[in-house]
Amino acid sequence: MLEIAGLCVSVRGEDGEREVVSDLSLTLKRGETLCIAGESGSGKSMTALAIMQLLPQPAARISSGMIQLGEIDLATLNERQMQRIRGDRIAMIFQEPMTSLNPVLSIGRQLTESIEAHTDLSSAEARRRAIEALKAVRISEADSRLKQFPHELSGGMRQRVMIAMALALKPDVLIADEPTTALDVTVQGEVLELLRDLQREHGTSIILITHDMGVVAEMADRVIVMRHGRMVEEGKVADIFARPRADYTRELLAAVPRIGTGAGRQDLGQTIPKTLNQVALVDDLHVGFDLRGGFFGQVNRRVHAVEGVSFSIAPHETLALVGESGCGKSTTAKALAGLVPYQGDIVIGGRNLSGLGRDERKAVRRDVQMIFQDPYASLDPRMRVGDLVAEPLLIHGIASKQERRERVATLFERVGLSADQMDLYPHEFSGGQRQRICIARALALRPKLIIADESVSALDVSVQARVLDLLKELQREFGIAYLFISHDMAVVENISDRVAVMYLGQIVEMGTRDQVFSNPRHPYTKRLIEAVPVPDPAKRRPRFARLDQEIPSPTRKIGEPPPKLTLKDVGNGHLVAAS
Amino acid sequence: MIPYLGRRVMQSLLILLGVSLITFALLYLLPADPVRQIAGRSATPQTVENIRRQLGLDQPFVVQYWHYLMSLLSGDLGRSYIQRSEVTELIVSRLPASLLLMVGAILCELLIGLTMGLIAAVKRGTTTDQTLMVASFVGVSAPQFVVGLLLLYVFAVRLGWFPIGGYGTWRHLVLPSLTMGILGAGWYARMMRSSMIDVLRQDYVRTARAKGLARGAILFRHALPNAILPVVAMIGIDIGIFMGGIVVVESVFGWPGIGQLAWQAIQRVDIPIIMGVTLVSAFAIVLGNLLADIVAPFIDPRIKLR
Amino acid sequence: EDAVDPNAKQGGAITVTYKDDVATLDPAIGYDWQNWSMIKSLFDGLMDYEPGTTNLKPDLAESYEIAPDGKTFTFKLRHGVKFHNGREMTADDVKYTIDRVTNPKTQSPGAGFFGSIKGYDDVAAGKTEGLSGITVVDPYTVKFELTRPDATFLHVMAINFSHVVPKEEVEKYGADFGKHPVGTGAFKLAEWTLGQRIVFERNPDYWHKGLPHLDKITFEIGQEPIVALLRLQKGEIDIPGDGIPPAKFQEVMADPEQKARVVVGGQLHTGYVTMNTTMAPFDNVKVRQAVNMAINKDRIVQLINNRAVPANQPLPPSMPGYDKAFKGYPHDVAKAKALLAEAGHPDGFETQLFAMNTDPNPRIAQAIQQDLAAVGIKASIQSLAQANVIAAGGDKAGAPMIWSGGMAWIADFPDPSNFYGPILGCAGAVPGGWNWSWYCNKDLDAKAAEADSVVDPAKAGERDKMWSAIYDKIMADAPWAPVFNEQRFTMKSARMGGADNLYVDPVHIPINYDNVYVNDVQ
Amino acid sequence: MTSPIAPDLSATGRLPARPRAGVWRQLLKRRLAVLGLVIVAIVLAGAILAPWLTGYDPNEQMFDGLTLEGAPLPPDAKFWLGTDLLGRDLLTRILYGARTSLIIGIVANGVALLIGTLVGVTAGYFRGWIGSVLMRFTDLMMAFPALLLAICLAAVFEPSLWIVAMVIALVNWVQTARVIYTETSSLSEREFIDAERTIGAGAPRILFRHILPHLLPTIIVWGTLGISTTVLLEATLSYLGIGVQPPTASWGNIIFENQTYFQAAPWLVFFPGAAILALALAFNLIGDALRDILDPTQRGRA
Ligand SMILES: Nc1ncnc2c1ncn2[C@@H]1O[C@H](COP(=O)(O)OP(=O)(O)OP(=O)(O)O)[C@@H](O)[C@H]1O
Ligand SMILES: Nc1ncnc2c1ncn2[C@@H]1O[C@H](COP(=O)(O)OP(=O)(O)OP(=O)(O)O)[C@@H](O)[C@H]1O
Ligand SMILES: [Mg+2]
Ligand SMILES: [Mg+2]
Repeated sequence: MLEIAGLCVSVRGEDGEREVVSDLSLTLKRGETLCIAGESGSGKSMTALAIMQLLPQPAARISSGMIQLGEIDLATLNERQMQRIRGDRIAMIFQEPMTSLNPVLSIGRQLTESIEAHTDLSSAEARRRAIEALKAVRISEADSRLKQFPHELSGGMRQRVMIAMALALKPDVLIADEPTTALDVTVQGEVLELLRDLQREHGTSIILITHDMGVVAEMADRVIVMRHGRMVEEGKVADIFARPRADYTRELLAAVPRIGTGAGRQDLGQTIPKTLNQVALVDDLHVGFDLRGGFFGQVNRRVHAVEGVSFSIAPHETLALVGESGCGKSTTAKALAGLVPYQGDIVIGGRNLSGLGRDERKAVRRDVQMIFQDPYASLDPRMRVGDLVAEPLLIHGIASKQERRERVATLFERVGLSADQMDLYPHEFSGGQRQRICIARALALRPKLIIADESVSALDVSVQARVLDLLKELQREFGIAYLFISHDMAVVENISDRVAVMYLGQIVEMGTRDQVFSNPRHPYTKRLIEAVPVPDPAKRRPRFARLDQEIPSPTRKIGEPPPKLTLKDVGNGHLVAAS
Repeated sequence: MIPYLGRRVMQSLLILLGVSLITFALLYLLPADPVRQIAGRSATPQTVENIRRQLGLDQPFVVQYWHYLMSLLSGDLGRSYIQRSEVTELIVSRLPASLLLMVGAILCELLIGLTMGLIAAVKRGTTTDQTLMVASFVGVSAPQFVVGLLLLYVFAVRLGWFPIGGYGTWRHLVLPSLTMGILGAGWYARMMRSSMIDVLRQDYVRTARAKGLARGAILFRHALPNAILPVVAMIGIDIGIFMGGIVVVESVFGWPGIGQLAWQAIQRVDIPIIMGVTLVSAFAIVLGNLLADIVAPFIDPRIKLR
Repeated sequence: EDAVDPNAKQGGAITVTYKDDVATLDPAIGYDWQNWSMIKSLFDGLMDYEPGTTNLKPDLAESYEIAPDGKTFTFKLRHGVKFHNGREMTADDVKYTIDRVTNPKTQSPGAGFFGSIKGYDDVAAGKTEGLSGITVVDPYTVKFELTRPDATFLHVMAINFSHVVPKEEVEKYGADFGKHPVGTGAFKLAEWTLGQRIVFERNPDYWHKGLPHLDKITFEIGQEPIVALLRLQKGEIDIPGDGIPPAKFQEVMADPEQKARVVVGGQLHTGYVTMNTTMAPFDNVKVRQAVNMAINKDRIVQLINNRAVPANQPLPPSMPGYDKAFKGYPHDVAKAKALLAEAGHPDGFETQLFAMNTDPNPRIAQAIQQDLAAVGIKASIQSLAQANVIAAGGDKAGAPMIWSGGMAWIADFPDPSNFYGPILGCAGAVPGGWNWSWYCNKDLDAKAAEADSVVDPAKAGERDKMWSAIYDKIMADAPWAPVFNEQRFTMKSARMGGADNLYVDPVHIPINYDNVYVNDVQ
Repeated sequence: MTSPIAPDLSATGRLPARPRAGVWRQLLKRRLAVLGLVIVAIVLAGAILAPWLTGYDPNEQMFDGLTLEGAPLPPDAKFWLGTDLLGRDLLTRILYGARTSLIIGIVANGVALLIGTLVGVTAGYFRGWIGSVLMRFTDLMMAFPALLLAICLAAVFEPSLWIVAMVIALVNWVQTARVIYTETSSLSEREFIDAERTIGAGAPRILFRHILPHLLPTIIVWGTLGISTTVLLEATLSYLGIGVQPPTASWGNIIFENQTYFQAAPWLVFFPGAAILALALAFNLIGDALRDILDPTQRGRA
C-alpha cells in the first residue's frame, strides 16, 4: 500500500542542515497496523509529516528518498496534486485533540468540508456522510452534534471527531500521531478500541505513532523502533516484545511501568500510624468556583470541584490521587499550594493554613512545593533556568548571590543536569529535562511536601522512568512526602504508598497501594485499572467496554450541592464509598 | 444575552454620564467666555451681561450641570449659542453623513488593511512583506489633510473619476473614505499580519491542510476567522480614533458630518454643540465597543458574554 | 430708487461656497461676515448704501427728516412693500423690530447700537418692554426720539439689526426664526439643508423693480477654500466665499486668464497690534512709539503676498475721516532703540504677543516678533484659538500685546465713530471689553461725543475732520501699532457680470447678491 | 533551536557570570536594526549638533528667503531644502524641529506607554475592585474625545513644550491600557505565574520579573506606532494653537503650517513628512529586532 525507501528529512537550523530522519525504509500492507515507537525527538512525527508533505516550512524538507503510495511517488507531487491525496487517500490524526480542531468552526462544518473537497456530493449528502462518520466513532446524537463547537466537547470526544474526520472518506492509509497521549486512560481505551473497530470494518492501513509500549502491544501488527532519526529495529509485535534485538529496544521495554510490578517499594503505608506529625492533613476540603450570570451578574451556579476531601500524608510517604480528567485532582493540589480559596482545614507541618498571617504563610509556602503537569508551561520562557531555580532562594532570602549560584549548580547536578546548562532558556531543553528543572526548583527550598500534578504524564517512557527514579531517590534521601497526581494507573502503582481515587470531587476509595490495586472495591476504581493497556502483546485484553454517557458535570445550581458520599472502612484502613 | 446586555447598557449609561460631567466641567474651566463670542465685537457690557443671564451662564456650575442633565433626560440637548438651532436638529441632520463616512472608512481600512496584513503574513519575510509593512507605516504617518488633498487632486481634479468634494452619491463617498481608511489600514495591516502569522502556526491549520483543503479555503475559512478576533476588538478603539480624523477629512471633502460641526463649535466655544457632539461620539464609541463584544462570540464560539 | 444696470440680464443661478456653517439668518442675531450680507438680501432696513459704495441712501424709508437739535428722526415709509409672506410692511413693523432687538430676551448682540433711543436703558434693564422713543405716527411714518444727538443714527438704521421683521412670523417660529427668515428683501429662503446647502430664490414681489437679477443663489457649505478654488477652476461654482486661499494666490495671479477674474478692492479693515497701556512697560508712551517704529510693515505685507497695504492710523483709507496727510511712524530701528533707551529699557524687555491661531496670523506674529527682537524686545508668541485671545484681551492683566488679525475690526458701518467706541474708547476698556489696549482718554471720549452730535448731513465734512483729529491724537499716544489694511481679492467665474465694485462692496462680503448677474442667460 | 552551550567553566572551577551584554551586540548583527540605529543616531546628532551643522538661525526670516511676491524658495544651493513661508531655512528648522519632535515622540509617547502599561497591568493582574475601577475609567477616557480633552487641558495650562508633551501623554495612554489589560489578564492565568506563586513570589516580583517581559512585544509595537501618531498629534495641537508656540519648530507643525501649500511648495510638506516617517520606521526596525532578541524562544531565527 505505502512504501518508503531511503527517506531523509533535514531541518535547516542555525548551524546548517541537520538530518532528523535518515535513510528510513518501510512498507505498509493493506489492513495492517504499523506502530512507530521511539523516544521523543527521534523523528517519528517528521516521518508522518513527510508522508503527508506537511513538513514545517521553510525549515524542513525531504532531502532524499521516495514515498510511494500505490503507483504514485508522493515526493514528486506539487501542492495541488497533493491536496487531492490528502484526506482522500491518506488521512492523519494529530497528537493534540485540543488544538487540532478549529475552535471557530462547527464540528459539522469541519467534517463536511473535507467530504465536499474530495467528492461531488451535494451538501445534504455530505452532511449525511458526516453523521455516518460520527456514528461510526460512536458519538451519541450525531445529528445535533454537528452544530456544536470543539470546545463544547470533551477531549475524548474531540479525538473521536478527529478520527471521524479522518475516516469519513475511507482513506487507504491512516496516520495517527500519538492519538491518545493527551487523554485519560479510560478515554484512551475507548479511542484505541475504536481504531481497531474501524480498521476491521474498512480494512484501512494504520501507521500508529506512540511512545507508549502498552499501546504498541495492544494495537500493532508490526513495530518499528526509531532513535535519533534512524530505525533501530523492525519486526512483528510479538517478536519485538519477546526477543528485542537492539539494546535500545530492550532499554525501552525495561522502562515501561507495568501494573503489578510496583513491589520494589517498601510497604510504609501500613506501618506508619496516623500520628500528629503528619506533613499534611486535609480535612473536609471544599473548593467551589462560582459561575456568574443573570441580569446583575450574580452567582447562580457553582462548580463543586472538590467536595469534602480528607486525607493525610506522612513524611516519606507518597499519596497518589487518581481519577479522570476534571474530577478535582488539580484543584485539590492548588488548594494545598495556596492557589485557590477553599473551605475546610489544611494543616501543614502542624500549622493550620487558615488564620495565618502573611509572613507565616510565606514560611509555610517553603514547606510545600508543586511540580506542574506541563513543565514547559510552568517555567517562565523568558528566564534562564538557573535564575528560575535560584528564584525561590532569592525570594526567601536564602544565601548570598554566589552561594545561591553554587547551590543551584549542585541542584542541577542532583537532578542529572550539568551546571553549565544554567544559562540556557527552558525551550532549549527536552521535555524530560524541563521536568527535572521543575523538580530542582521545587527542591531548592528543601520542602517537606512536594505536590506533583501529572508531572510525568507528558514524558516518554524512558524519560518518565528516569524522573520517577529521581523522585524516589530524593524521597529516600530527604524524607520528602509526595502528593502524586496522575491518571496513569501503572505509574501510580509504581510510585505510591497509598492511593486515593477521586470521582466528581469526592474520594470514592482510599487505601494502601496493594489494597487498591489488588482488591479494588469501587466500580470506578475497577474501571480505571482495567483501562490500562498491558505492554505485552500476548496479553491483549478483551474488548474494552465503552461508557456511552458522558461524565456527569460537577456544575450545579446554587443551593443544590451534590450528595455527600460516606466512606466505609472495609478493613485495615481501606476506605470505600458506598455506591 | 439579555441580562448581559442589560448590564452593559447600564455601564454604558454610567460612562456617558461621566463623559458629560467631565466635558461640562472642562468647558466650564475653559478660559474663554462663550457669551463674548455670541455678543461679538460691538456689544456693550450690558448686552453681554443680559445674554449671560438669559443663557443661565451666571449660575454656579452645579446648577448649570443639573439643568443640563435634566433637559438631557427629556431628550433636549439645548440650543446652539451661535447657530441658534436646536442641537438635536443640527446633529441629526449631520449624523447620517458621518455614519456613512464611518462605514465607508471602516470598510476601506478593513479591506485595505486586512488584505495587506493577510498577504504580508502569507509572504512573511519576503520583499513583498517588507514593502507592505513600510507602506503601512506610511499610512500611519501621513497627515490626513495632505493625503486627502492629494487624492482629491489626482483622482477628482486631474482624472475626474470622482467629484471634487460634496455629498450625495457613492462616488462622493470613495475619496473621503479612502483618506480616512489609509490611516486605519496601516494599523490593521500590522495587527492582521501578526495575528495571522500566529494563527497559521496553529495545529488546526495543519489539520485543515491534512484534510486536503485548497489554499483559499484554509486561509479564508480556517485562518481568517481566528485571526480577525483581535481586529474586531480593535474596531471599538478605532471609532475613537476615527472621531479625531473626521474633522480634517470632512472639511477637505466638504462632507456635511458632525466633525465639521464640532470643529466650528470648538472654535467658537459653542458649548451646547460641543456637549452634544461629545455625547454622540462617546455614544458611538461605547456602542462600537459593545458591538465588538457582542460580535466576538459569533466569530469565536468559545467566548462567553459575561 | 437707484437706476438698474442697463446691461444686466435677468435670470440664472449662481453657486457660492463657504467653509463654515451659516449661523442664523435672524437679522437681530446674525453677526458674522458670512450671514451679514445674506441677511441683507433677505431683509431691508430703513436705510441702505448705494451698491458698491459707502454712501447712505433711504431704502424702506422713502425719505427722512432730522430735527435741528439732532434728537428726532422721522422716517416716511415706502408704500406697498410686502414681506415674503405677502403682508404689507408698515410702521408698526419698524417699531416692533427695534423693540425686539433691544429686548434682552432676544439676546441680540446688537442691542447696544440703539442705546441713544429714549427708553433704551429701561428696556435693557428689563424694566419695560418697548422703547418709549419710537412712535408710530401713521402706518407710513415712524418717529425716533433720542436722548442725545447721534450722527451715526442713520447708519444704525442701515445695519442688519434694524432690518424689519414681521411680528407674526417671528412669533410663529420663535427661536427658530433664524432658520425660517421672512423679510422684505430681494431674495427669499427656498431651502435650508443644515450643514449642506442654503438656497435663495428671487422675490418676485420685490419693491425695487428690476431687482434682483438672479433667480437663484445656492450657498454650498463646508467647503475647504482650496477645494472651492479647484471647483471654481473647473467651472463648478461661481464665487468662493472664503476668497482665494493663500496657498493658491500666486498660482491664480500668475495666470492671466484667472487673474482677469479677480476683483481687487479696499475693505473697511485694519490689522493692528494692541499694547496694554495699563501694563508695564507699555504704560510708557515711548515704548509704544518704539514698537510702532520697530515693525516692518512692508515685509509683513510681502509675507501675505501683497494682499494688503501698510497702515499708519486706525482708520482704513476708504473710511470717511481717514487722514491722508498723516504720515504715522516710520520704520526706524535706530530711533525705536533710542526711544526704548529713553524709556529706561536700553536692553529691551521681555513680553508676550498674543495672536489667533489661523493662518496667516501666526506667521504675521512671527514677523512682528522678529522685528521687535531687532530692537531688543523679546516677545514670546501665544498663538491661541480666537475665543482664548478675546478672553485674554478682555482681562486687564491678560495680554501685553495682541495681534488683531483674524478677529480684527471690520466696520459694522462705514463711519469713523465705529472704530472708536468699543475698541479705543473708555467704554470698551472694561473687563470683557474689546479695547484690548485698555486705552482710556476721557478728553477724547468727550471729543468723540461732540463729533457724534454733529448730526446735520451738510456738516459731514466738518465732522470727519473732528474724527481725523481724534485719531491723530490717538496715534500720538500710540496704544496701537496699525500694521496694514487688508485688500479684498474676490474671484468669480467667467460668467458673472456687473460692475467690479459689486464684487468688493464694502458692506456686502463677498459680493452684493442683489445687483450682480450672470451673462449666460437667454 | 539549540544555541551554543555556555562558556567553559573549567578554568577556575567557579561559575562565571553569565553573558548578559549580548543585546547590543546582537542588535549590531542585524542589518535592518543597524539601519534603524543609524537613522536614530543621525536624527539625534542633527538635533544636538544643529547649531554647528547649519549656518542659519532656525527662526531668522531672511530677506532673500522669499520671492518678492512672498513665496517660499525651492531647494537650491543656498537653501538645501528650500525655505518656508516666512523665508526661513527649512533644513535648519527641520534640524531644530527634531528636538521638539524627539521629545514628543519619545518622552510624551513614552509616558503614555508607561501610564497605559501601568494601568493595564494593574487592572489585569489584580482584577477585583481596583481592576474594575481602572478599566471603567479607561472606558470612560476612551469614550471621551481626545482632542477636546487636549484642547481643554492645554487651554487651562499655558502652552509650552512640556505641557504639550504631558497633554499628549494624558490622552494617548488609553488604547495601550486596553490592550495591555487584555494581555495581562490572559498572562496571569498562565501556569508559570501559578508556579511563581507557589514558591512565594510576591506581586511586585511577578509583575516586574515575569509579566512585564512578556508584555514587551506589545509595548514595543504600540510604542513604535505611537511615535508618528504623537508627533502628528502635536502638530494638530499646534494647529489649534495649543501646541508648541511659534517660532519653535517641530516636524509636525512645519507640516501643518504648510500643508495647504503642498502643491505650490511641496518641499515644505515632503521633507518634514519624510523625517517623521524615517524616525518612526527606524524605531520600528529597532523594535522588531529588540523583540526578537529579547525573546529567547526566537533565538537563532533569522
Ligand atoms: N519546526 C522545526 N524546526 C526545526 N527542527 C524541528 C522542527 N520540528 C521538529 N524539529 C526537530 O526534528 C527532530 C524530530 O522531531 P519529531 O517531531 O519528528 O520527533 P518525534 O519523534 O515526533 O518526538 P515526540 O515524541 O516528542 O513527538 C527533533 O530533533 C526536533 O527538534
Ligand atoms: N477557575 C475555575 N473556574 C471554574 N471552574 C473550574 C476552575 N478550575 C477548575 N474548574 C473546574 O473544576 C473541576 C475540577 O478541575 P480540576 O482541574 O481540578 O480537574 P483535574 O482532576 O485536575 O482534571 P485533569 O486531569 O484534566 O487535570 C472541573 O470541572 C473544572 O472544569
Ligand atoms: Mg511527535
Ligand atoms: Mg489537572
